[in-house]
Amino acid sequence: MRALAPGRAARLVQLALVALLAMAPLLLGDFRLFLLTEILIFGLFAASLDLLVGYTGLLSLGHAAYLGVGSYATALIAIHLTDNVFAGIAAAVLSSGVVAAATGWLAVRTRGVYFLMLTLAFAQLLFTLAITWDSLTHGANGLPTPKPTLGPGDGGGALDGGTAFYYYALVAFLIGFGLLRAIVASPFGRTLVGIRENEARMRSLGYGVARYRLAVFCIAGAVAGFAGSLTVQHSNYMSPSGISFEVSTLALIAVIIGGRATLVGAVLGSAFVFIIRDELSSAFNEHWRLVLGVVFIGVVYLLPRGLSGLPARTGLLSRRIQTTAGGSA
Amino acid sequence: MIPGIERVSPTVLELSDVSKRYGDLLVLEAVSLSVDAGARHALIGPNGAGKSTLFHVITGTERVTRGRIVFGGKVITTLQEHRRTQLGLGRTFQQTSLFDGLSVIANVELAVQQRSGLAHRLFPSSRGRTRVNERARELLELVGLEPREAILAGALSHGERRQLDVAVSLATNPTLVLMDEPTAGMSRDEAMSFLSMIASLPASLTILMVEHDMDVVFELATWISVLDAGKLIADGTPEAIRGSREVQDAYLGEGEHIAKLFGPV
Amino acid sequence: MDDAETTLTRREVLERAGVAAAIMSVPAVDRLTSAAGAATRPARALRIGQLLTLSGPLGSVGLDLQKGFVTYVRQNASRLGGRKIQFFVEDDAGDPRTALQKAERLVSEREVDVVTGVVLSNVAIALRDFFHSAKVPLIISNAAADELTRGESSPYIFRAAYTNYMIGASMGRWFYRNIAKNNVFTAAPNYSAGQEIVAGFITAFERAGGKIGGRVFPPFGTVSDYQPFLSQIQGERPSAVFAFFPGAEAIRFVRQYSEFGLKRTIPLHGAFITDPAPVLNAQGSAAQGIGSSAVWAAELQNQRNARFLATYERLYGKGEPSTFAATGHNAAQLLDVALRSIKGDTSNQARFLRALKNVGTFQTPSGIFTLDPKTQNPIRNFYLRQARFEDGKWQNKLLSLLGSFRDPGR
Amino acid sequence: MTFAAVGAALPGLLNEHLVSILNGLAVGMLLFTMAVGLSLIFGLMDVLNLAHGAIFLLGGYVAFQVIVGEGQSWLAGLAVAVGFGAVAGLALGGILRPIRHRGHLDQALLTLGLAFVLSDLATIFWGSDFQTIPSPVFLQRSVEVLGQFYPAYRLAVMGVGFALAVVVYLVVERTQVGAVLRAAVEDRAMVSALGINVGRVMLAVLALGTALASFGGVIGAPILSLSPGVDAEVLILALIVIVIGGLGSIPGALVGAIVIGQVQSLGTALVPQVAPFALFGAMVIVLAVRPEGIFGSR
Amino acid sequence: MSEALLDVRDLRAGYRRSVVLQGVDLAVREGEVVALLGRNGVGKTTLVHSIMGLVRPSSGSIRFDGQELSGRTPDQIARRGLALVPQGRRIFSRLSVEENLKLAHRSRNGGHDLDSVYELLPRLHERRRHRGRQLSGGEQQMLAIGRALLANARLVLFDEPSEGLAPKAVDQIASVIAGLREQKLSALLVEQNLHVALKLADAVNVMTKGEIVYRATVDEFRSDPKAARAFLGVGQV
Repeated sequence: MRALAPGRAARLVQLALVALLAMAPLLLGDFRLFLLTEILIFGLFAASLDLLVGYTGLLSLGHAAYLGVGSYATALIAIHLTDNVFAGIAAAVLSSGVVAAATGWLAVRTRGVYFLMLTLAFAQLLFTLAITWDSLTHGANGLPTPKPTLGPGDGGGALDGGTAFYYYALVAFLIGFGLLRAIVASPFGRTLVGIRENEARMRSLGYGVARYRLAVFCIAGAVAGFAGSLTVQHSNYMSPSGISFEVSTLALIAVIIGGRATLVGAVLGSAFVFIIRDELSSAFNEHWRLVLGVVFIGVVYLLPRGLSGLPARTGLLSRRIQTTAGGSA
Repeated sequence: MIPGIERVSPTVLELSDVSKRYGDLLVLEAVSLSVDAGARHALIGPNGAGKSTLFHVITGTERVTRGRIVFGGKVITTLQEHRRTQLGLGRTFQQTSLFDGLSVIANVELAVQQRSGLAHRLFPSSRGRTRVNERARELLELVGLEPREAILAGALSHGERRQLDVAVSLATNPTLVLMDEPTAGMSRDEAMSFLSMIASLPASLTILMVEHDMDVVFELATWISVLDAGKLIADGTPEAIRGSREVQDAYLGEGEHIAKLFGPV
Repeated sequence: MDDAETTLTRREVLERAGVAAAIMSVPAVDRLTSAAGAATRPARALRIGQLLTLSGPLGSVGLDLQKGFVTYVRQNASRLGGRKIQFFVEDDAGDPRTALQKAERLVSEREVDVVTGVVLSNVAIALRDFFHSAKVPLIISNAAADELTRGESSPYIFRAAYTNYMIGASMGRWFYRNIAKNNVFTAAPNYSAGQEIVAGFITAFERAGGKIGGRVFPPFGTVSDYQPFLSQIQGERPSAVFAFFPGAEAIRFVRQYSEFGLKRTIPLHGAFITDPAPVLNAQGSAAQGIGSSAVWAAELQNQRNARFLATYERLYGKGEPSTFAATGHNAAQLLDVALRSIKGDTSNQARFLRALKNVGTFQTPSGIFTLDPKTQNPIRNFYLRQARFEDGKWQNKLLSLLGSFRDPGR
Repeated sequence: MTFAAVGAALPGLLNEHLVSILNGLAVGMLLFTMAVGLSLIFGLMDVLNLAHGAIFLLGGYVAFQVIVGEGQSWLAGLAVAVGFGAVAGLALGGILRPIRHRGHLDQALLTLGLAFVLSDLATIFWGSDFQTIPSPVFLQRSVEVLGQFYPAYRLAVMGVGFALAVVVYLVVERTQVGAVLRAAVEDRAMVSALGINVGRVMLAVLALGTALASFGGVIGAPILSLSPGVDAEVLILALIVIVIGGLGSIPGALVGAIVIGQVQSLGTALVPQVAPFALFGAMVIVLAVRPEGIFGSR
Repeated sequence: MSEALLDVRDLRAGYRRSVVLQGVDLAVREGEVVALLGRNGVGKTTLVHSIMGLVRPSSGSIRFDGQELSGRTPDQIARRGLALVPQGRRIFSRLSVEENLKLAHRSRNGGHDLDSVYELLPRLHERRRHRGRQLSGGEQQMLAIGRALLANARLVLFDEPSEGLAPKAVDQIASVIAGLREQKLSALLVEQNLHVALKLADAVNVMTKGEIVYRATVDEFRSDPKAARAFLGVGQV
């Protein structure tokens, strides 16, 4: 029961994509590379949200909370203990996982709009906490953090410069994304889809649904925390705006535009959102939101499967889609 | 119980004195019933007799108000639904309840992996996966859906959905399968082929079904229990039920004398 | 240069017409001059990044800073330090992480020589390490966080405006002498700018001999209604209140201060609470008589101010510039004076930085301006202005000079 | 009820914090105008209208244009804004129609996109500066309440809010139109089998709900000031109100609004440090204890 | 006789994948009560819902008084003169009895009004201020019938009116319908209670597996040995 048994062609496409990503520093200028790094990190975050929204059918409007917890954990570790990247990541994954467990315990018991509101509430609570807890978070001014290092002690193997960090982020992204891929392809991932499709039947098959929901909520939270850690390591700064409603919304929009329950769609969607924001913000001033909103509405209307469903729609690549649909389904 | 008929097989499911009350409404009244291992046990009765409720208290969707339910030697009266499933109590649904967005085989695999303890595994061995896949194929073969394994469940015909529903239920390795009106909404041909599929299931499997179609009931059942207005009014072999006056009254209303009700089929 | 033109032309699409026209005309002039002097191959244009908050509630602040900057440039034949210039404008939307992205774009893609702007303190703090390690000079024209002049100072960061400390301190002595000596309350949102401005005020007020009665710090950004805090203040019966609130919060606080009747009995004055014009207009009669400090006033009688006002009007039409336009103007002038001292040659960056640091004293529309080489932060005049209804509109009218102020540094 | 309980438990509180309590009611009533429409729309159509905040903001801007821009009377501004809100609701109905058959989450997503677009359109027309509608002249004063001054305008908002609550309650609970509405919330198909065009009922409710949001934007403008961001702020508050009160319930919206009003006002007065958390804390607690909200039924 | 009031021809309908009605023909003439019998799940309710417009038929025709109903919305169909007494009553539980009735009211000269319905069903008058959910099952059924009467329809569709009621309540409901029959009400009566159906109807249709397999007058039905077997779905007819 290989969950995704893509044909050899699809595997080649994947390899080509990874190769392309690996060569990116040779092809792109500093700023584009910077942007690509941001997209990969945000894409990982959005993909973790897709685990909830797409695979399990839980629409969260507060996923930035876990990104934020991870970011703050990394920032605080870097400032007070060590700027080693692994320590930062460990702290981020652990703390965001724990916070997700605590909040998820309540959230997974609710459905639909109530779930949406509870996740929003938790995110706003953490946002308020970040602003108010001045002694820890430096309030709205935020925390500048030292540059991360790869080596054991402080200052050893600093990840200085865009290219070095890009490779670091790419590896981290591939690990995180690969993990998510493995999860959705695993029996556990199948279980999640089962819960989304038919919760009652899952129960009658002997599944304790609440446990699985909580588990996926924690995993999604921990991966978001991982992305949060990378975010801070990239920008060397964290402030409450990183937990804001807009961050959660943009991730959700990325997932929907890219296509639910595809993971790759979440990354594509993130790229789309970033490009609209960064290219159009120069052209249209603040009105990139208008453009994004219109595109988003169009996708919800016309492309329920998002941009990654587009090839199937237009008939292109329809053979490939069929094989994956048959294999994954 | 009809005298003269001996029950020899061990009892799989036993309900003692089960009552269910919704507010003022007593839906089940002191129902005692046992289901023997390997039986094809049918539960019949006019509309509103309480068959569905009885079903629900057995599966655990509803709790009994009073009484005791023993399954496989264990008291399951207050057990949660999924725990009962884990003990070997399977069911099919009146409205077929499947995972429409998944392929036929994936539907069965979901059920198989639960039983094989793989469900919460993030990184299962490939052997484990293969086992799950093989078992799922076996089950599809059993219900005759093997050629359709790659189709999305949502694209199946109504009859095929019922077949798949049975395969999914069997995947939980039940000792007893409850079937809620399995042939409802089927055309006659579909019903008949469904019937032969059920007949071909291993004899060790016990089946308890609610069914309205008397053809189906008399074709398949080895034992029949009749429920009326929340009470068990008859319990016996098909032959015994055919002759029961109470059953006739329950169905037609007292005093309706119409030809012979159950002729030889 | 084409690049600059397209950047700015695209901006024009949704820009308020006046600014767009003005910015566009800059490269137009450049084109003329470069065509004429093609033979002599002059040094390439100075690339100036402007990192501003142009959208969201503080969008008008960024816009005003930019207008002021452009006004100075236009007064000087579209040149700074004799160099042609090219603008690259980026909107940070008031978000530090967005700002970091835009800064990266300006530095690595646009390869700017210097960046000016920055509206918000948290944006400035987020940018500090970036500019420090990118080694590109940043001239802050508004963001006032104290720490960038103190513990977190950087040789690459200069300020053309002020620190929070200075804003608060400017009102201390005046308050003691003219409003109240004892039992004065402070009110400001509970975030660092609020705390720093209040701290500056208290330092100066107590140094003058005054006594503080109490402090009220409503949470920042989450309060739309000050009634509970106003009731608390009312209950304590202070002799006067010093307040600082930014933007929308200033509107709400000042209006509610009046609506809940406090204004009848407890005088209210402060820093930046009736600025800029949209805020004052929204406050309306609730702001009547409130005094607040500012680094510039339209009525200042000096030649440079007259030119500033005239050019500004020519570019953007009727309507008084805001104090932000004045600090934007200051930033441009600071850059110009420094560039002139090295004849516009920025090829040696160490020299460029030294020039900025030692730019010294010069006359501006806001009066005499000195860059303190120790802190890279100005020593400058603050003025007292009062909100009044005159000539059919609400205005902040100049009352007096509060004095010259500087930040103590670390 | 909350009111009485607080008063009985802490006799001194009422006097000391009367203004805060009063103010909580005014804030609550403003929220109610917003929340009741949101709740009605959800109850009848299963649509969580995330564009409700944007309509609130646009309603305020429209009235601003009429009153401040064109120099017309307050009443004219209010009327135009309410009309605008109603038209926006009808348009929303048309936009939602093609995806009625999809789940309510897809519809919520669509309204989220609309919210993005609408609030951005607002900044194109009215900029990002604060715009304020001055309160009507005869309300531009303060009234003395137990020795403290209180703005007359807020008293008026409170009064209008209460009146609105009473009117909405009476219309829904006591009239034929209201009966249709309640029936449709319960069993849409059966209502249509009785010969009533349910589609039209739903459109009417959408128009009413968004007209109320727009109305809220107008009467809220003198208190809150209009600027980008106010839409999200108010939307989140209204969502909390209806989640606490129970989705689809009018008394729930009223009680939820009063609770949130008091949390914001009295809560801030009593425990200023905790107040910022109290809002979401209250919601989390209600959902933990009674997941369907105080007046909700599932 | 003249053309039937309701004339269903070769009607096919279903939900998503399952075709529930596989070509149903059925007619109800003016002033006639036609019973539709059949066990659970054969498609009786689907047929009623198709006639009422609650389910969209996939093919076939439903003519009412000469006009095609198929494809129209329930409210349009109701306004043409059909009323439904649905399975499970579907009373609006939060509305009072009187509100339930008023909601359904369409006035017609010489038709029912609130008073006449209260007179016919005095129990409803007693409980007119009670909410729907406070009524007993029998009272709810009366209310459902009252609703249909106030619609002043030309044809009433009764979907299992005796289902889930206590025997006494079944008798009451049956006598109410019997009374209406005296007044020349045209109706399609779906029933599982054979006793009730035979008492109230002029003609009987038996449905199995989405088709009508037996049709006769009540008298014929009583004397036909195949009838009961058809009813119970035992053996092919």
